[in-house]
Amino acid sequence: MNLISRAPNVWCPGCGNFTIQQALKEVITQLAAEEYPVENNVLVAGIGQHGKLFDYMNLNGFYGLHGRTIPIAAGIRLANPNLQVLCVAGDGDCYAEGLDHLIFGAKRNLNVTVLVHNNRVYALTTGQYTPTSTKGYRGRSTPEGIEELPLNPLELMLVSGASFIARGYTGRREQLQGLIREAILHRGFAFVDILQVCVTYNNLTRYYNEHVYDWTKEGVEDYEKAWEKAREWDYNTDAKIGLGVLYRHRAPTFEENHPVPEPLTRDERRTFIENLLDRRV
Amino acid sequence: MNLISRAPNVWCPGCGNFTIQQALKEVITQLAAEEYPVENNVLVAGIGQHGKLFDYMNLNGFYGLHGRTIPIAAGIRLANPNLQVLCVAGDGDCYAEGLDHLIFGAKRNLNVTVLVHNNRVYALTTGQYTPTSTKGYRGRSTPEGIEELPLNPLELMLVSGASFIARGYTGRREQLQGLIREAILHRGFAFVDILQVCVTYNNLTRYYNEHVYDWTKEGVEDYEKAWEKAREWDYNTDAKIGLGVLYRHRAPTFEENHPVPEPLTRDERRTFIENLLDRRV
Amino acid sequence: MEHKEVSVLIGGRAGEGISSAGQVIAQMLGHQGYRVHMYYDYPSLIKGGHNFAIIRGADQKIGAVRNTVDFLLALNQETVDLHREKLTSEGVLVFRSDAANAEGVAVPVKRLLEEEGAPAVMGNSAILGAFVRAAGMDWEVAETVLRKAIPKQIDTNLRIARRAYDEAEVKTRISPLGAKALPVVTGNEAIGLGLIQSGLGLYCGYPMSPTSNLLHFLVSHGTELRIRVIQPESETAAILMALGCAYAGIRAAVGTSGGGFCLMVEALSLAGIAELPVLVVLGQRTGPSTGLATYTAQADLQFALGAGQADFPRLITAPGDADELMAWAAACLDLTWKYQLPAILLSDKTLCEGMYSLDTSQMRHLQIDLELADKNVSPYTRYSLTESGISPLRFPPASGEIIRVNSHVHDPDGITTENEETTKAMADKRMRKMRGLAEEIEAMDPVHLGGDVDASTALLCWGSNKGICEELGTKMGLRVIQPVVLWPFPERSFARVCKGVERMFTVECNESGQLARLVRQFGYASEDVILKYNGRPFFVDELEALLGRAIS
Amino acid sequence: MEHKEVSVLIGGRAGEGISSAGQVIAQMLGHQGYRVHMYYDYPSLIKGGHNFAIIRGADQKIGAVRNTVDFLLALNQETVDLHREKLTSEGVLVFRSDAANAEGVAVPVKRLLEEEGAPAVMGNSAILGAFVRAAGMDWEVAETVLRKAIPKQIDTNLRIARRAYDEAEVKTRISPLGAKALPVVTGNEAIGLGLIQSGLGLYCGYPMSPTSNLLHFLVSHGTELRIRVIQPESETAAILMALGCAYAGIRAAVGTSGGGFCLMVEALSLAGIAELPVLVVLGQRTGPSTGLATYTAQADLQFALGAGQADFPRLITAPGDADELMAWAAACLDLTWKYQLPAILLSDKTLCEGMYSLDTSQMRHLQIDLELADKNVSPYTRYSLTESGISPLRFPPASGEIIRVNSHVHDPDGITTENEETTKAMADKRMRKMRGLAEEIEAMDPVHLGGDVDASTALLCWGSNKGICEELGTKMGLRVIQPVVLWPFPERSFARVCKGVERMFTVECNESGQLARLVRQFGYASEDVILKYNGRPFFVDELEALLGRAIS
Ligand SMILES: Cc1ncc(C[n+]2csc(CCOP(=O)(O)OP(=O)(O)O)c2C)c(N)n1
Ligand SMILES: Cc1ncc(C[n+]2csc(CCOP(=O)(O)OP(=O)(O)O)c2C)c(N)n1
Ligand code: SF4
Ligand code: SF4
Ligand SMILES: [Mg+2]
Ligand SMILES: [Mg+2]
Repeated sequence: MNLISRAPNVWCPGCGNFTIQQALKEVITQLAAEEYPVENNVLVAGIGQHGKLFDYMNLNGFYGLHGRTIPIAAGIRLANPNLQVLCVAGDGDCYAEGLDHLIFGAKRNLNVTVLVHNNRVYALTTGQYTPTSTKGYRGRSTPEGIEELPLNPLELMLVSGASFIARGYTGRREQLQGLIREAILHRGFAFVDILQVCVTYNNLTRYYNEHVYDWTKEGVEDYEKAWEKAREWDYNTDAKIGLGVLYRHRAPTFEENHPVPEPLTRDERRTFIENLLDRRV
Repeated sequence: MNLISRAPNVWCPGCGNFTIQQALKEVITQLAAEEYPVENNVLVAGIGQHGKLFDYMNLNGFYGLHGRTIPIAAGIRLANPNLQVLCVAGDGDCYAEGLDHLIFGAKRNLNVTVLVHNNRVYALTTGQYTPTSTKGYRGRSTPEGIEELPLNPLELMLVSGASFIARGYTGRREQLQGLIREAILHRGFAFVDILQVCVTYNNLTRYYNEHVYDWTKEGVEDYEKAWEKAREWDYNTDAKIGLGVLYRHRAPTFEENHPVPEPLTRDERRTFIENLLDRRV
Repeated sequence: MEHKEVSVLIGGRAGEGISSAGQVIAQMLGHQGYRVHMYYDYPSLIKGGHNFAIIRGADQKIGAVRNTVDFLLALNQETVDLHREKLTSEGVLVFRSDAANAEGVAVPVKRLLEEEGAPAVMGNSAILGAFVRAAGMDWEVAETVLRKAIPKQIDTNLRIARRAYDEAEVKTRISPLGAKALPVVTGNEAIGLGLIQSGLGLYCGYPMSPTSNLLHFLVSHGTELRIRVIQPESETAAILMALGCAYAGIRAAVGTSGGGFCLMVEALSLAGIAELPVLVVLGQRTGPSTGLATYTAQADLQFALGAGQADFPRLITAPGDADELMAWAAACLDLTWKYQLPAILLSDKTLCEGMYSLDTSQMRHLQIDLELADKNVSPYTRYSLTESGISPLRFPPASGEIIRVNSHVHDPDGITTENEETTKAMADKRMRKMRGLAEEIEAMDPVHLGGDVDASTALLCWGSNKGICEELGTKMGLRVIQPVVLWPFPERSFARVCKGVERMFTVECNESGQLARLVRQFGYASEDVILKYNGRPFFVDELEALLGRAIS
Repeated sequence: MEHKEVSVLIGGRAGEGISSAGQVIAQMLGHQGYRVHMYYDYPSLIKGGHNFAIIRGADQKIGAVRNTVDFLLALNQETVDLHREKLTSEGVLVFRSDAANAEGVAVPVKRLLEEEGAPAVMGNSAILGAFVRAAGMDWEVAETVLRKAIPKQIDTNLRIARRAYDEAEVKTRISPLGAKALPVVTGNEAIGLGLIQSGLGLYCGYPMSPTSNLLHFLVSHGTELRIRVIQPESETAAILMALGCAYAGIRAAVGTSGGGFCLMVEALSLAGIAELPVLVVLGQRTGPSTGLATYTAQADLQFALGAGQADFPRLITAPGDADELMAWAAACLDLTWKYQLPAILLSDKTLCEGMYSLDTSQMRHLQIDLELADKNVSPYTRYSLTESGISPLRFPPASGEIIRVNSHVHDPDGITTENEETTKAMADKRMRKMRGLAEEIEAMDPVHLGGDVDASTALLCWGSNKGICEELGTKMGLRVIQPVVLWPFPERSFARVCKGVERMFTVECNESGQLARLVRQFGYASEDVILKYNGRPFFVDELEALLGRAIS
């Protein structure tokens, strides 16, 4: 099956989202050849430029609300843990409006993959600052530059209990592809912050190209080391920007804690009700 | 003025909230004698047992919504930065429903004091688990014990940019009083996680008494050290529980970034409008 | 004295188990063949304060209590002081003699506990034992009911009850009515039973009065029922989990009150356009905002009618007693699945936390045909434009198919479009579903007709006021009209039951006459509104007096 | 050719500045004395796709465009292909000759830019210059308007426009109408101006079409205006910040669309019981849910009417053009403060992002008496039970006073209570405010009467359909009734303007006739509903045809 849908693609030429789409397509194709049938994937999208991936991919999907991919994903997984759920979220989407859910997804170790198209701007609404915009970013809601420091999503995820944390960059497609693959294969909450270039509102290509380097995979299970690596770059001050897997750890997942039982039959339910009512006479 | 109001107090006998009330009363009395008039205080309360403090204190106050103390506080501070705003929040209130706001309060370094009555249970709604309940906690919504690990609010606040972080305990009133005082005097987001004993649903008095010890004030401006200290106890596994100031740091506040200007007069506003419209003919 | 009806008030401090004791009394009356209602009044606090329950039994179905009682069971002095005047002249006062001073049946609870070496929590067993004797009921009633109602250490409890029973004297005689004994349940339980009956797979709830106990009820039986019950980080998360779950094919419901419902309305509109089934149990309480957390109101009807941006089909029901709650909770869940839309079941604190006799034999089993279409239709189109507006439902994974749901305007495949024709076509499709639902509803007897069915003066009511209106309608010769389905408004059924009505009084627990506003939209002017909005339900005598005055 | 009206369509890809170019054209027509409306049509994307604006000028106030145009300005081939058929037989096509093939006024944009060494973004100046010449307008019009409209590098832009002007030929002549030139603003700007006029201190907005530009407008002048403009983490935070701000004495407003409004309703109910003023600008768009982000609808009226749990006083207005938006935004802010309640100003994408001539001289200055009571009243009681229901307003800090606001039922001091009498008394107090507000509203001319005011057939409309109904009412001899205030529903004013109406057509952009439902509640049956719900506003010719058919 062609993984790219018939929907006309309206991302700006040069947008980093194309890279993410391409990488995702490759991974799903690979995995389909291995053991994960394409129809087992469900893409849960937020609202924003990132969310358009929903239309562009030939995958099952739930195009939900701005900021709310995680609880929708949780519901899908509770219903059917055989479904491979990919949350496609934006930085405005899941670091602002929906941050609460993101943290609880991590805390519960929900077994889903979260790909954050972190372009550090509300792109679809024409360029306002987001929680990861650099201090001083001038957008349409902050013409004189935002005064706040950005959040560091990796740190946040680390302390929230995410069991797989990585950072990718749309300027490094192959690596990104590998990270997405690992994220999907990880059992537990797999979070990938993707530095996604928005050529229109926040083109950081040069900056990223000059600053990125690759993390080694050594000691990715070491929380303290992960913390140090996460803090190298605070999304604001000039520093080396590590790419790769930051942290990985195996822990019981939400779904393992809430397994899907064989449902009662209609008759069994009726018996339950009768018994309960008997105790009330 | 009597700081304790005429409202009948209906906390359970022995509830840790009494200690918090007492400590707060002392601090406000002290500060009133120094330079902070009582009428400059505004208490912003969430919904829960903690929120009842609103009724019990003779202070200006805004009894808001479950989980929403922080944005209300932000609005008050934007209107009048001479008001000393105290957020009285619960753990269900601001670590679940309102976690997003808490993180953004810290990120913005909003100059308010946040006292979290962290009894690690939804008390007013009769004892369900909260984000800081220990794994295995059996409440009315988790009769077989909750399977999730708790969040560590100190870590969360640290990575979110809170500029003052402390932990108190209702079993240590004097120290708590000192912490509240420091928090109020701090310029910036001052967060105090208060281990508040709920005698009815989650009486951890013995556990706390056996595990607490005092942090020294040395190096409280050191982020890395703070992080280590914050991680000593994860709100779940047996460990020493440090009390005191974890971290302090001076940074520009939200209000400093958004100072209250002298408003335009009616005539100046009219002139502005005329000029703008002139450019549209 | 032969009792065709009997009322018992039990009061004490919060934390003293008034609600459980009330339930035991309700079951005792049920056991004796009474039809029962319990009203439970408590402030929003955990210990101290004053709680009381009024349990009323009658020889006919009832849904309200009186302001006068035949028995007053006082666990403390405050109860005696606050409620003594409610006691009828022949009434019996049973009280803890170590906590109150009064005349009547004195129960030395402390001593009895000490004699049995029992803990303080068992004190109520003594009061209950004394009550049974004072009410002239057989010991068998106490033993049977206590055995069923008390899960732990039943033997000690029974010994204490027996001691108190033996020491007390018979004051009157509540003899068995001869009618079949019916089980007694809270409204929350009735809703839960309906959901269970209808195959619920997931329930998500963030605690909030008055539906927290629905969460507790379902989770306490969750393992046995093989239902997952989740308490997420917020109401927003709760309903979105339910929608995700529905997308993947499992029936889900959520429960909350007005404040939490506010946080769900964005998802409601999502359910509307994405055509996802979900049932929201909305337990009303006194507002606005936090209001009175533990008191009642019927003031969220207008909110429910309009909640969520834009027009989309929805089902709103307001059952009026336990039978209806159970039947309609089940039916609503079925209907949300059949029509792929959100439903709101309006309840309130009176219903949720009150107790009612449940008569499953009398209960209407609403038949809903769930055969939607060939489930294995292939190639599959999630939003195919059918004549009924209902598209066949399939769930992922479906080999070779792509199943997309979308909050944007979408084409039949679920892909986003901004095309104007498709925008209109999809809106029309959703409206066709609404019309189909409206038709099906009309056939489900959606407007209850009761009281004196031929009277030309009618009481129009909804939800928890059903019982009281029915009772007074019968007594005062008034027709009673209670729409159980409020949206789509069952116009034909409503018109049918209104035939011959010359004057209509609306009885509601809100300050603006929300149902009156709704029916006015359909051409029924009801200017005579009898409203109560102080957090308490109508009491029988009170409403009778109000009606008497209004009608004359 | 003498033009009493003229229509211009300009189209191209997103990111090519169609909206700004449209604004320039609108200002040019305004400059010539036309009354102007611009409709701006764009999909939800940043670059590519197809955007177009239709600018219509007429000798009378208008609020809608036609489906035919006199000028077609095409920045690319797609525009020519999509819109050529809209061009009247005498119409003029102006096009980028390096991007499209067509007959008409060819503008070699690339060459002109190269000749001036100017960047691509200045291409529109060439088209505009050519248009001015083709329309037979003086160069002065281009120069004056461009100087005002283009903030940067005006000289290069003017040189490019001039070159194109010089190379183009005159095709027709849009001569000055002789009427006073009026400024042209978007609806968002008109709202912003009203807020500014009324002393706004804080605006909070989370970006969302169609009100994002209100946020951008206010912040772009924030420093100069000494208004704080904040983009918080969510809509929930936005409105709560506004409420905190109001508590401390500063006027605040928020803006959003339906999806964001969903996240504000809990706070709306809070504002209701806590009696805090706040103005919510609700810009409607096509729903349900995410719907069509950049297209219009009028489908949130029922939502606004019921939003938030329980009954509480609220003000809902729906201005219908820029004059009304500005006047009523100012009045609403005043009224929220006077009556201490939340207000919702309903706008929609058509109004928010469309452009209108603004006539401040004609604008009604709504006089609102803000002297509430002695502001220094002491001892101070936040919720004192006054006859009007309005309690004096003081703000912290107030020496010796305690100022408490509370989301629970509270006593006059703002302390929580569960007392039944107080619960009722406070509800009654709030209802008295509502009645006072309703009275004041009746005196504010809240229902616009227009068209043929004596006709017995009426068009009932609201919001953005005002202009088109007014135009067609005048033309077709129909009375036009447009309630600007929708809640409290101005019953007396409505009855007055309805006198003599025998048949009433309701014109709305939603699928259920939401205004028709509302007026039915007040006894006005309007079964003739003309509805459009494909995301686009009515076009003049389209509605004229629909009305013609419906009436005959
Ligand atoms: C509740 C709600 N608020 C606001 C919006 C409007 N909105 C749509 S997209 C968007 C910004 C998205 O930014 P981000 O998540 O960073 O995605 P990007 O476009 O950058 O990929 C917003 C605010 C919405 N759809 N829903
Ligand atoms: C939106 C909303 N959801 C739920 C509630 C119900 N509620 C009231 S208090 C409370 C629990 C409070 O727990 P916590 O914040 O820990 O406070 P505590 O009672 O433990 O002090 C809840 C869920 C509410 N008032 N509003
Ligand atoms: S605006 Fe930015 S994020 Fe959106 S499509 Fe264009 S480049 Fe990509
Ligand atoms: S329930 Fe717990 S938190 Fe609430 S008053 Fe009692 S002891 Fe305190
Ligand atoms: Mg973004
Ligand atoms: Mg708590």
